[in-house]
Amino acid sequence: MVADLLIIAIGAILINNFVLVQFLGICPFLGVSKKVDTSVGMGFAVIFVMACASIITWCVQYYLLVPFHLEYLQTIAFILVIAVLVQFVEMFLKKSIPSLYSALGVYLPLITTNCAVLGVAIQNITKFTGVEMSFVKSLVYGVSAGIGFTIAIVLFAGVRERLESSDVPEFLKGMPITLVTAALLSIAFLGFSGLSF
Amino acid sequence: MFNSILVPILIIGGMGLVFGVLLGVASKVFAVKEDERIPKILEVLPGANCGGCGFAGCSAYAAALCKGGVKTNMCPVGGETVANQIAEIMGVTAEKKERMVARVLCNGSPDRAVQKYYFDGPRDCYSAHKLGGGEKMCPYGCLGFGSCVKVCKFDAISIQNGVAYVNIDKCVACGACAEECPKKVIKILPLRSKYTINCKSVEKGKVTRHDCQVGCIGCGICAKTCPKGAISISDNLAVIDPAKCVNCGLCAQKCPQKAINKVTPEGLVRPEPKPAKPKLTPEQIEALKAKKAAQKKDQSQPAGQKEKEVKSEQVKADTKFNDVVKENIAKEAAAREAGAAIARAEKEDVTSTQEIEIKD
Amino acid sequence: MKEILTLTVKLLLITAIVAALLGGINMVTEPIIAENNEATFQANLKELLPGAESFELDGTKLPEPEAGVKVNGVYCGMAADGTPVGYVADAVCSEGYGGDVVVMTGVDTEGKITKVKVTEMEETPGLGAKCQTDWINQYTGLTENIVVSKNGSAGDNPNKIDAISGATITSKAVTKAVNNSVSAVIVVINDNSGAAPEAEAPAEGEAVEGEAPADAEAVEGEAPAEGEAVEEGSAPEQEEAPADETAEIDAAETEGGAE
Amino acid sequence: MENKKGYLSTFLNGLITENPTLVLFLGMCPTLAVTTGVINGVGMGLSTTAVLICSNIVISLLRKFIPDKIRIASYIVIIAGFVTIVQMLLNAYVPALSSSLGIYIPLIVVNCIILGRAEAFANKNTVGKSALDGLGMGLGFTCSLCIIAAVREILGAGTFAGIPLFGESFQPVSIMILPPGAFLTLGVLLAVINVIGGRIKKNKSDDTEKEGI
Repeated sequence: MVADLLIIAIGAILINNFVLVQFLGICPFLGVSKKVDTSVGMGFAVIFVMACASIITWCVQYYLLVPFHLEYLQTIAFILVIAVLVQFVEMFLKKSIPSLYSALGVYLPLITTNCAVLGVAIQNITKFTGVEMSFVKSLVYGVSAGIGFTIAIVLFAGVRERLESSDVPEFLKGMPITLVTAALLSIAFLGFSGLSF
Repeated sequence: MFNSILVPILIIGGMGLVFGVLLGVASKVFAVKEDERIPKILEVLPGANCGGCGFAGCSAYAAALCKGGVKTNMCPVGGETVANQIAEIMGVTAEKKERMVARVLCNGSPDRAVQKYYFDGPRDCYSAHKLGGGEKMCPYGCLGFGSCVKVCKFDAISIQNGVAYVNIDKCVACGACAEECPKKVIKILPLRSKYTINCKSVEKGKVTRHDCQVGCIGCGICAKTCPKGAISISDNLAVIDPAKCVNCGLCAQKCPQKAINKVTPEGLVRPEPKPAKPKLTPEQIEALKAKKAAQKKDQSQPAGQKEKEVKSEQVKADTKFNDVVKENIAKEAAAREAGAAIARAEKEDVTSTQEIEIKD
Repeated sequence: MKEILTLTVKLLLITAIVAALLGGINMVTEPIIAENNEATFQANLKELLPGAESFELDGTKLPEPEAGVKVNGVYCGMAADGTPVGYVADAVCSEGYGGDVVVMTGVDTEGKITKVKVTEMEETPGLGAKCQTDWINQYTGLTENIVVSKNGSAGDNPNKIDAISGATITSKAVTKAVNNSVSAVIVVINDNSGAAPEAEAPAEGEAVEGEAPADAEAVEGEAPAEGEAVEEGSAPEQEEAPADETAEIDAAETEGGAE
Repeated sequence: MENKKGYLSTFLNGLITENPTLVLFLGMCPTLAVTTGVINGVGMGLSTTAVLICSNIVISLLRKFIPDKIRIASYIVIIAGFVTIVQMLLNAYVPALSSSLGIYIPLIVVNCIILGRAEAFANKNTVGKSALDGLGMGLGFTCSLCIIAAVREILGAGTFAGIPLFGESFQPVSIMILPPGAFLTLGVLLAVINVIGGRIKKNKSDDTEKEGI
């Protein structure tokens, strides 16, 4: 049982990392990663939201949708759950941790449209036909996807901060150099794809 | 047919209902009780979160204001106008505040300061500072890589000719640049005193003179000439006390190294640049050679006679020096009257500007 | 309190209207989608077994497939006069580069592969997607446990195929699915030729543990009520959502049978 | 901000000045993921445009009705509704395209452009303008998708919309098809635009200087 969980976790964090290999959650990845501390804050918020999302969407799918043959409502049900969850997290953060709330600012509602969170929810159901998905596995998959996202965004923020003070040619300044750096980071993560056990 | 529409409505509608209630209740439970004055104050505050008031951003300052016990004029960016507005909101009288401005204590642009090596690393003062104290021979000088520019939220500091320069009008004295500069060459001084000694080197005169053409060698002429005694010399560096200085500009004219400059929004007004040493024309070189040859002939005479001659030379030099000093003193006296006249004139317009400030 | 009420009512209204709209459109489109899938499925079956006219699902107990592969079903293809021409096995391997790879393998009565077709995959175009080109014809004529040889590594073993350059993961996944399908068909062949006539088949059909009951292979002979129960009763822990169309077709078939 | 721009300029705004992918950097996920082939790119672009226009219209109709507290939740439900409808219609009537677009159709829901435009534009302007803005943004998105997809497909697979361009000897740069290629292509494209943009600005500023003297 633990071996399965490990395979799922390593797979989500390294082999097909959500941001750099599957291209989910790029908007906040490019937007928030200007400073390392906001990226860490964003990363943890995403892990929290992904964990709750994968739990709730798993329950919704198997207790509500499948028994009534409403698989086609999967998208709308999941996205409703995620939107409400993010709104809830936003209010919770505003009340208890205002400093993190002000640091994340605009990026909290962006988590709702963060393709990674919905991607996790959908993949929890569809991707693992071979391996039989239980409640615990979908939770592990959600959390490890979040961790993969955080690793990618914090690594990228570190590189971007160094970029600020380096001598970048004029026309490459701003987004182009960020994208080229992301390409290099993505090549590095491709190395993991050979890691199949 | 019927149940395949009713069922989705029930399920999704039901979820909508549950979430609506959840959000409604959450918005009640998690309602952050905010003092209603905070949003009003936040509107008034510039909102640059620069930390100049000593709090972590405007919202923190607003919260502290509402708790009370905090002066309303602590926002350097807003200055008087914001202080008055906050006072109205809080219903408290606003105290008057003297405007402060950041000043760069270095004027050693690459053409005036000697460079040890050419730094090719990241364009960042910290990186340069770490590598042997920077590329300038003088370890106290501004490195000119613009770390302060990056950190200034009000675009008030810029690199002019290799040295950081503060634009008085835009500068709000939030202190971010002073903190960021690895050489700590930026100081926050009252705007009123226009003249500053643009140097921070505490090296001996001889060393400073070698490192930089406009470095302060601690000769003390400015301290002597200052009618108000505002300038003091502490370990080879002249320092102007802003309270006593009346901006007469005498020290700037007198300074042999031209290290003291008047500050205006456009840039440093330097007194006319130090005349470069005139190049010796070939004839002059011949004349010097001939003189040296003659001196060598004298040395071959007996020592005693030579000593007498040397002493007479000495006496002649001293008398000449005394005349120069007398001359200086006369010139100074004349300058002092002129200084006093300027001071009187300065006082009227200074007081007048203060009146204007209070009125608007 | 009043604000909560307006909030909930408005959200409920919006979600209800959208749900009703979706329900309506789904009612219209679902049969069409089912038809489409059925048509493509039948076309595939015919393509894999040229001689066969009609197909029916064969329920003999399928062997336990390897990890990551699931054999949905084996269909016995019969010519016009009812003599079995061969079998088609439909399998899903979830170890493809982009996720699932659905492979249908046609096998004649001697256990030789007539044709293989990748019906559904999300491999990267230009690389993995090459498995749908004529590269797939390498499988024709081979039999069980085919070996994937990377630039001639398998030496002279006749039962080998060359991997797509740059897409070994996809080639391995397709081969794995084909191997499991062929071994399933061979089990069915031995079982049908060696075993007693049709009547026994349903008995074994019950113990269909290997597959998840979600696909509910209700064998022809089984009483429809049971088929219903198997589907409804299957508690979520065992059940997997049928990932691809082929599974829905089985469900559709059993319902057809049930009514 | 109730901008008073005319209808045509709203449309052009979405297409060029505020192109969602190249200027606003919205909708990055599908842009990078789907542009492995031009057909995918066009299919994705058009279905996103359709959803964008419908959702913009409905949201601008309801903008007074929806309270601020559940603003995001209700917008998302409307958008998800439209996406599921598009998904069903595609499955029913154009199965070929829906199989190739696979997981990306549900991801249109979280495509930042749609929610971005809904919040930034649709809930502040009239229905007509929102629809036009949706159309402009959608076509702008489709164009940039096609450009990137063309570059990646030609370099990565040596074909254009499936038609092989070069002879057998062409060895495709397969990195362009893989994820890093997407980042690279977009980065280089933006750099090229900066260079062109810079030159245009320089010419403009030269002209103004000439006029200034």
